[in-house]
Amino acid sequence: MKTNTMNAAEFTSQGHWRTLAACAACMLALMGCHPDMWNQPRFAALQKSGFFTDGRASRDPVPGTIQYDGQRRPWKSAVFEGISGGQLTVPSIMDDTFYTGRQGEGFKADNYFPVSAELLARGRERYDVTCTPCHGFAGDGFGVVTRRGFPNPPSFHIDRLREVEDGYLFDVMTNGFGRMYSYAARVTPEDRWAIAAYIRALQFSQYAPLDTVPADVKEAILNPQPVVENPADSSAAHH
Amino acid sequence: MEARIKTVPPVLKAVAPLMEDGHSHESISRAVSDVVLEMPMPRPWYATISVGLILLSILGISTAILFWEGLGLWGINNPVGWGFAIVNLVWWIGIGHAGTLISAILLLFNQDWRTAINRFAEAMTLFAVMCAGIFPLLHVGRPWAIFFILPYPNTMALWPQFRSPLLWDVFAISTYFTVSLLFWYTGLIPDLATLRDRMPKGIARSIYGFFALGWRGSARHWFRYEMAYILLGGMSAPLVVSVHTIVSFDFAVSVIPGWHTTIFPPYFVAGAIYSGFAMVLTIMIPAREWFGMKDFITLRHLDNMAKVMLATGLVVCYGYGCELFFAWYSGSDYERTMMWYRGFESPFAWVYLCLLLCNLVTPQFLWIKWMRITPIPLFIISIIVNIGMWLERFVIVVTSLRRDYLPSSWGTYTPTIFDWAAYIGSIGLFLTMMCLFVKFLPMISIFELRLQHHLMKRGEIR
Amino acid sequence: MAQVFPRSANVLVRAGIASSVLLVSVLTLVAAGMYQSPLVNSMKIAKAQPIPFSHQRHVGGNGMDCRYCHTSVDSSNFAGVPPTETCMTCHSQILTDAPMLQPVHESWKNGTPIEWTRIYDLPDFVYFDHSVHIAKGVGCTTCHGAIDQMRLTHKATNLYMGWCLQCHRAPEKFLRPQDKVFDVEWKAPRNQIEEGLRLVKENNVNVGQLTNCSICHR
Amino acid sequence: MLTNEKLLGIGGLQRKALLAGLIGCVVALLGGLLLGERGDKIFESFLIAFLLCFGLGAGSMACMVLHHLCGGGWSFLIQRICEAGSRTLWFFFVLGILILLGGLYSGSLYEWSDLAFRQAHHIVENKERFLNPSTFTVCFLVYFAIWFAIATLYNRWSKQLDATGNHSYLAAMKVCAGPCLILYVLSMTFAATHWAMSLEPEWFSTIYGAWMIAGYNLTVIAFAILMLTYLKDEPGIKERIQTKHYHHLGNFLLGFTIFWTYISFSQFLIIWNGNLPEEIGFYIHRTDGGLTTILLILMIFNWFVPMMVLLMRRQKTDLRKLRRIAIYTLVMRFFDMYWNIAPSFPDHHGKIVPSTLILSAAATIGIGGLWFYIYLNELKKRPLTPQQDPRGELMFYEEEHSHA
Amino acid sequence: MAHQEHHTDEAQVFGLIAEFDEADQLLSAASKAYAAGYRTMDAYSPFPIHGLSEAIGFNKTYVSLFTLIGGLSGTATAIFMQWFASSIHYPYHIGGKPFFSWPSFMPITFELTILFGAFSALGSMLLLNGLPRHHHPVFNAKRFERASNDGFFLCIEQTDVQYDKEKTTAFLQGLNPVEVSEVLD
Repeated sequence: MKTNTMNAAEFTSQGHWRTLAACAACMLALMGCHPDMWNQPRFAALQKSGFFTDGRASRDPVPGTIQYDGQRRPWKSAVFEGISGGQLTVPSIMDDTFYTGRQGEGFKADNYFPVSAELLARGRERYDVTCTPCHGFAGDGFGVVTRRGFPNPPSFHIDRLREVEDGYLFDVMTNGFGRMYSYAARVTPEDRWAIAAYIRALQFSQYAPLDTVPADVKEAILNPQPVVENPADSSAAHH
Repeated sequence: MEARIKTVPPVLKAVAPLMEDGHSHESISRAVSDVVLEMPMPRPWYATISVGLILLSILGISTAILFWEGLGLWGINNPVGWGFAIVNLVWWIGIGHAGTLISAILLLFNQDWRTAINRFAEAMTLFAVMCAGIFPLLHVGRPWAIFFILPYPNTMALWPQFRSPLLWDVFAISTYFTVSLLFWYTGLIPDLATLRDRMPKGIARSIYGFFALGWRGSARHWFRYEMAYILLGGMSAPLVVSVHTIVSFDFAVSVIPGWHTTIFPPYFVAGAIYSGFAMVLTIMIPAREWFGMKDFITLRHLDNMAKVMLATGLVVCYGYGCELFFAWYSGSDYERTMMWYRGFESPFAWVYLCLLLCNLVTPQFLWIKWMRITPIPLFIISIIVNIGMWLERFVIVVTSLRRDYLPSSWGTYTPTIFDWAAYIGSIGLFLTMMCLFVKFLPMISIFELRLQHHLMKRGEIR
Repeated sequence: MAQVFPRSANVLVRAGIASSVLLVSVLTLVAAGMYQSPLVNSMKIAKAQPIPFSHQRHVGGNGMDCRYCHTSVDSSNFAGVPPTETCMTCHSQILTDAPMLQPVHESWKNGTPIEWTRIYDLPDFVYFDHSVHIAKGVGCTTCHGAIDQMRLTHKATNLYMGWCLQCHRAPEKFLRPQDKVFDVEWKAPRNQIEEGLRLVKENNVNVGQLTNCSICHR
Repeated sequence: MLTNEKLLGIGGLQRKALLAGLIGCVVALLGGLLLGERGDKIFESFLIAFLLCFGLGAGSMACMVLHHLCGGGWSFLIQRICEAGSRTLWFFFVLGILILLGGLYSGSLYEWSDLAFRQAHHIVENKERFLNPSTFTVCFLVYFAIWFAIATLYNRWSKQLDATGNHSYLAAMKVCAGPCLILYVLSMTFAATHWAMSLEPEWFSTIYGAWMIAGYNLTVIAFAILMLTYLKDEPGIKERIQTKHYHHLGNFLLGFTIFWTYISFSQFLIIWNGNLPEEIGFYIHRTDGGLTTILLILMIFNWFVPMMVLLMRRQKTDLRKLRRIAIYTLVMRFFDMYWNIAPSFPDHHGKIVPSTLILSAAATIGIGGLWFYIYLNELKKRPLTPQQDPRGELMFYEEEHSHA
Repeated sequence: MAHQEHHTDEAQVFGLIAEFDEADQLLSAASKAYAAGYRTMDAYSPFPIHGLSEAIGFNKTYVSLFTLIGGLSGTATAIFMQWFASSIHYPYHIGGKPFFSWPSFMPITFELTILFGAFSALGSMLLLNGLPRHHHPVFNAKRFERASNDGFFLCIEQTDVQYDKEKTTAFLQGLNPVEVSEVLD
């Protein structure tokens, strides 16, 4: 399987000729080169190593290592506190539902977290960062990459997806679906749950009963005004 | 000219005149400048410079290895992080105090006997300060980055720490070197003119002539020259005191028992003058023999220098006494324990006892007049004092550091071959520079000797 | 006595003194200028990469968020360079035949890492954490410049300590509201100082501490 | 010998000194009795005055010995001025018994004189062998014995030189000068420790003795300048004195001012930087409250102003100006001594106690006045310059020609 | 030595120079020349002779003033530098000491005062003396190499208002010199 580190690109700290020239200039300027302090005998993240044949300092687990928590990466507790409203205890790493979206035989029907404004805000932020390139801001499947030739993903507003469980959405994010790659390595479980909640909100936005719309917005929807670019400009044009 | 001076009663009579009889301005100029112009260097000179060059190459080689490998080659480590480097720094800086002291303070106090020895002592000062300067440079471990300690607008938007005595040291030592150099050069200008005028045509004449700046001995020039010279002297006198005071602050401003002592400033200054005069005697006694300068550097000079050495030696002893007594009087267990270790229990106790022998006992011989005016014993005493002063710095640095407050930071110090190489090498640098100096520059201030001769003839000084 | 030096010596020596003074000052200025030049700090110099990755295309053109690829920027000291998997998320479908993307596909096939050339390389004695800067409201472009306009990425700042200290001494000049941190088009408002001071307070930025040595040199 | 005319003049001065002395003493005594419990205020203010004026006696003696060690023209003229000072040591001996021993045994001055105090303070207990009443008393007697011996020897030799013109006395004075100075410095160091430093029994500073000696040097050189300007028209001095001598003395005043500053500043800087709890108290006691003001006064007026003034040649060659600076220096010495001593008393830590300031000023006038009365008596007993010292002639001769 | 290399025909005369054997002779000659009304002249000696510059009417020097100014500017520089660096530009706490730790600033202040003062002293001396000046007409004078050895010279320059070749030569001859000769420029 491919993990985060396996595919990782690497930095190289090997100098370009300019670095050398710069170094020489430094010497001339009596600045002196002291690479021994600059580059200490330790590896920074993703640094190149001359020791291993594949050149990576970040190593995979030794073959045969039994995974203890799989993709169950530690969550950011602050985010968790925010989205759970401080009501839930932090899920144990053994909590399958939290990490897989499954409950019993099927998927968990509703969100793992109590739905709150914080949860939705978090979900919206993460959705905008991670999902919009393909799914678009409205969740209609017209993200920016579809204009570059990526096949349109299905809209969230089709019936099939409106009826799936929250756990199913979580599962797709975790394991990928069709052309969609797994996002387990890029989005933390709690964020995935938050995104799932936000997708629900997106779906709801397309089918919301008129009663749930706030009064002023409702007014605007019912009596659409002709689009005026800038009232000041138009009035100026009249005079 | 009639003798103007009344007969001096024997009790007040100096041991020798300032200058032996039978000289004229011409003979003075000839005697001093011929060492540069004519005289083949005596055999001991070749011996000395050979030794100097050998030692200097030891310095060069050991320094190159040190740069390559790093400071781990030295014996320093926690808790004794200062070791030989600082011992040698303080020793050399101390030696470097005699020159400016002789030139400046004696100038201010109108001491006529400075004339014959000031040039020599100033040159010695410069070379000693050079030797001293090597050690902090090496001790920082990355000498190529030493400019970090200078205050200038840099890319780090950072300033050196002005509240640290180590930075004061940087300013003090560099100022001291610069001002000593200016003072020395100012004194040299008229003598360079003499050399220029006595030389045959050639490159050497042009070089001396260039540095003589076209000096022509005009009365107007002399007038401003004397003013500038006395002002430089007036500024150098407190400078010389401040420099070793600041060196003493390196220790005293810390809180280490054995270092944090208020007597350090005057005690260090006295020690510096003490060792400085010892070094002047060490090199002047042979030099006046080899280069025929006995007429100008008379027994009177030796006597006076020995007296200064005795006086400053006594001040140093007072410092030792104060350290001992007040360590006890403080009632502080740390102070007392440190002193106890220093004197008895540390593996370096013998060093402390040797230092007492060298600095406390030996100078007492200088109470005897015969000792002061006989070159050989005086030479031996001056060597012993030099050794003693080096041991003193060793004791201060090492015995105070090796027992920190907590037993967890106790350790010891063993100098390695590289420590010794740097130390011995710096002596090589010093000897080489001294030899080159006597070969290429007048070792006695010629114009001041002429003035002295003139005043002696007029009977104004004796 | 004959003259030791010709008449011209007077002028020559004085001119020599004047010009050496001049020379020293010019050299000082040149040295000072050199530190600001790319020759020394390699600022504004794009470096060759195995794939000519364009931030301009991805960020400026596609409007992608920084965090899509640099996933750990707000949670870790290291912003994270995307693994091949991230590239392949889209490029398994887009530009699959483009020769310039060949290394990506090869990497994906063989599992060999792509060797990017590092642009921002701090010395190892500097402790730097991306997440705390993000959390306190330091925007990406504050340090990385107009990344949305860079075809090949270059260093936008010299990374000298003095440059760091500009902000560490007066963070109010640079801080943004939380929702503008990843906004590549953000411009400081007119009342930036006022706004910045509010953010300093709100985000608990302890300004006095920011210039402690151990903040960055640990 | 002083001329009759001047003798009368001095007699007038003497009467004034006596009067001022008596008034000062009475004021200080009465004030102390009224203000202090157990009369401890008396001891405190008189201790300050004593330690200040003692510089005139001990310093004169040191200056006299120094002259024989290395003196030339400049010190020849103040030789008898200093000699007379050294003959007043008995006065300080009597005062010392009254003030130091009185204060010690009445328990009003030294905290450590109380056995319970010593036992309660570990550090003080550690040094009990030095800080206890009997050691103090014995040492007091030893110090004075040393000083009496030196003063007596030199005064006798000087008198005999006057009488006989035998240069062997000169030789003896020259030979003994070194050892005598060593003895003086050592005894003064211990005396300063006992008498002044132990007022804060837990504090110590190795430079303290040198600090005290530097202050005394300053006192005595200022005093000598004052006396010389006063006596400049007297026979013996009149024929010899030249501008050059004032210049020299001015330089020495400058030198000692700088030396005093150097010592004071070194001690301050080292302790201030070290900031150790067992030491820093000394300066906290002396900078808290209004005491920084006195520190500033000392810095500006006891160092900066005199240094700047004395750097100018004109100030050193103009008699009136030089005298003014000498008086000024002596006044500053009082502030220095007050600042050094007074804050050591437990109820004076970190504050100016006006009553003590006033009473110690009164006591200084008192002791100083009485001392001056005695001093002038001593000064009258001998010619103002040594009569048969060849240096006088040599100097006279030399000066005549250097201005030719 | 005294062979003139150039300007033999149209050579300009710099002045008349008289050589003396003794410092005292030079001193009295200089006084007499001044008394006789000569002003543009200079005396040359191998060591400083007291009263000589006063004798030729020169007794003011600004070297000490320059030194004072230099020294004070050193003081100001040091205090400003340390105050600015430690209290304004990069204040940081060390050992609980105040940012403006004046006691700790004294050593450097003192050193810079001396450093600047020393440079001003030497610099102003050279500047006021017009040095370096490697070529000077007086070096053309006969036997002038003795001026840095044992010769004492008095040179009355041609630009002096009273200069007159015959009269001035006669005047100088009257001062009992070793020799009087003309110095060419």
